[in-house]
Amino acid sequence: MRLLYFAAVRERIGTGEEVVSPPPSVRTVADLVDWLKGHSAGHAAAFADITRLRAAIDQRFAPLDSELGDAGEVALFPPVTGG
Amino acid sequence: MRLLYFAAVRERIGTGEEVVSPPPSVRTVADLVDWLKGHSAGHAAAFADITRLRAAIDQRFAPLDSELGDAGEVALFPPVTGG
Amino acid sequence: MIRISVDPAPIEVAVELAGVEELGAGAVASFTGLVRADDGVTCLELEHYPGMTEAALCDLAEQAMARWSLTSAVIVHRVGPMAPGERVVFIATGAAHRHAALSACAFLIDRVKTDAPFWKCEHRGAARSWVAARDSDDAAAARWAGQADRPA
Amino acid sequence: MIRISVDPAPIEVAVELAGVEELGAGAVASFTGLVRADDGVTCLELEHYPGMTEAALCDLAEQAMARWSLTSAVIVHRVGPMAPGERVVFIATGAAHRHAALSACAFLIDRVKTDAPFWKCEHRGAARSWVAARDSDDAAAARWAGQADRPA
Repeated sequence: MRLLYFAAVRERIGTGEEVVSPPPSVRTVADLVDWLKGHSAGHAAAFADITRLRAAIDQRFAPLDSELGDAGEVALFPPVTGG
Repeated sequence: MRLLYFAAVRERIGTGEEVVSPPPSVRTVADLVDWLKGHSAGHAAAFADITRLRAAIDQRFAPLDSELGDAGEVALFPPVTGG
Repeated sequence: MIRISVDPAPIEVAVELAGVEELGAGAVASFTGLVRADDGVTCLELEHYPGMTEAALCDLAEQAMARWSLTSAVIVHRVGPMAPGERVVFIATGAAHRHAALSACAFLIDRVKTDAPFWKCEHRGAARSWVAARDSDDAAAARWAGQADRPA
Repeated sequence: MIRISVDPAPIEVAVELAGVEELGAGAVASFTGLVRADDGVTCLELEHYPGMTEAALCDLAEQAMARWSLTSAVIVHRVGPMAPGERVVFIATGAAHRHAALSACAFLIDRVKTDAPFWKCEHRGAARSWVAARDSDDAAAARWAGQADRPA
């Protein structure tokens, strides 16, 4: 599974992209975030406040309780601020 | 008193401007229009349908029942269609 | 900044927009009305009431500046003959925030249609006809009579 | 006509507006968002999600085209670093009538703020800070959830 990080999430983790193979127990985006927190202090800092986290599965916005299914690309980022 | 005519009113009367001295019985814009109807066939045609007539007194829109007072310039025209 | 122009020359939108942008507003809205090319009109002629027109447009711009705390309001109206596709009217508003700029722009075009002394005459080949005022324009202008920053 | 552009190059509004005007619409509305020059920001940096951004903007443009029967919808968003006074985003809509063009333009800028993956980072000299999302933007976007042609 390809993970993309943007903005403050990307900066805290220290990379914009990584490839991971989460265990079968990781079913939702929230599960994935919880599992990623153990990967590094940067991941833990980036995902400390889950209320400030948004996600996209295969380039479509998805709530954090969305099932990952056979997602190829999951992006994690702060609320958007364009326009 | 200087009278100005615009658009279809101007074309029917055949001039855009004239100077008149209405009698004291002409107190309102409607009185003035009524009095002008007798001036020519063009005036009569221009003012036949008073519901399609609008006015300005000294360059401010004014209802037809407005008193002329000491107006120096009265304009008569169809409803506006700019923009 | 208020800028009012009533002129037979073609309207230069890039120049007008640049003037509004320069004032440091975060948000600029614009509206351009063009001679429709789809209904057989070969020429549109705009007549106006010199002097009163400029005063009426200036009054509308002042109302918009105060109601939406604009940094600028621009109303440019062309007069005389013009061809299909050409610009008849251009409105631009600048404000710190987008809703102020957009609402003020909508207000100005709605009210220019009812509150300023312009008359349109359509030419279709040799035939000429004065455009009739529309009740829908009066209704659109009346939406702005309240004090809220946008109509219900 | 739908045109979507996400690009580090400066936004050329005259060119974009001309493209919309050419399609023979009677009414063209536009919105330009600029880097505010009044709050100490020395540079604004726009990050985005390549691929998803273009798809999200295209989806918004398609919604606007259908809902207001537009002749065109243009969304141009700049990315990368930009200076105070420069254009961040430009929206233009063309329609037969003014209310369609103006409502669609307001819809698009409200929804671009919440439905497209962009992130703003403000530089003030050496200090950098990510801009926080605002509840007022969510509320503005939510106004358009109904089927009416303008929000209540």
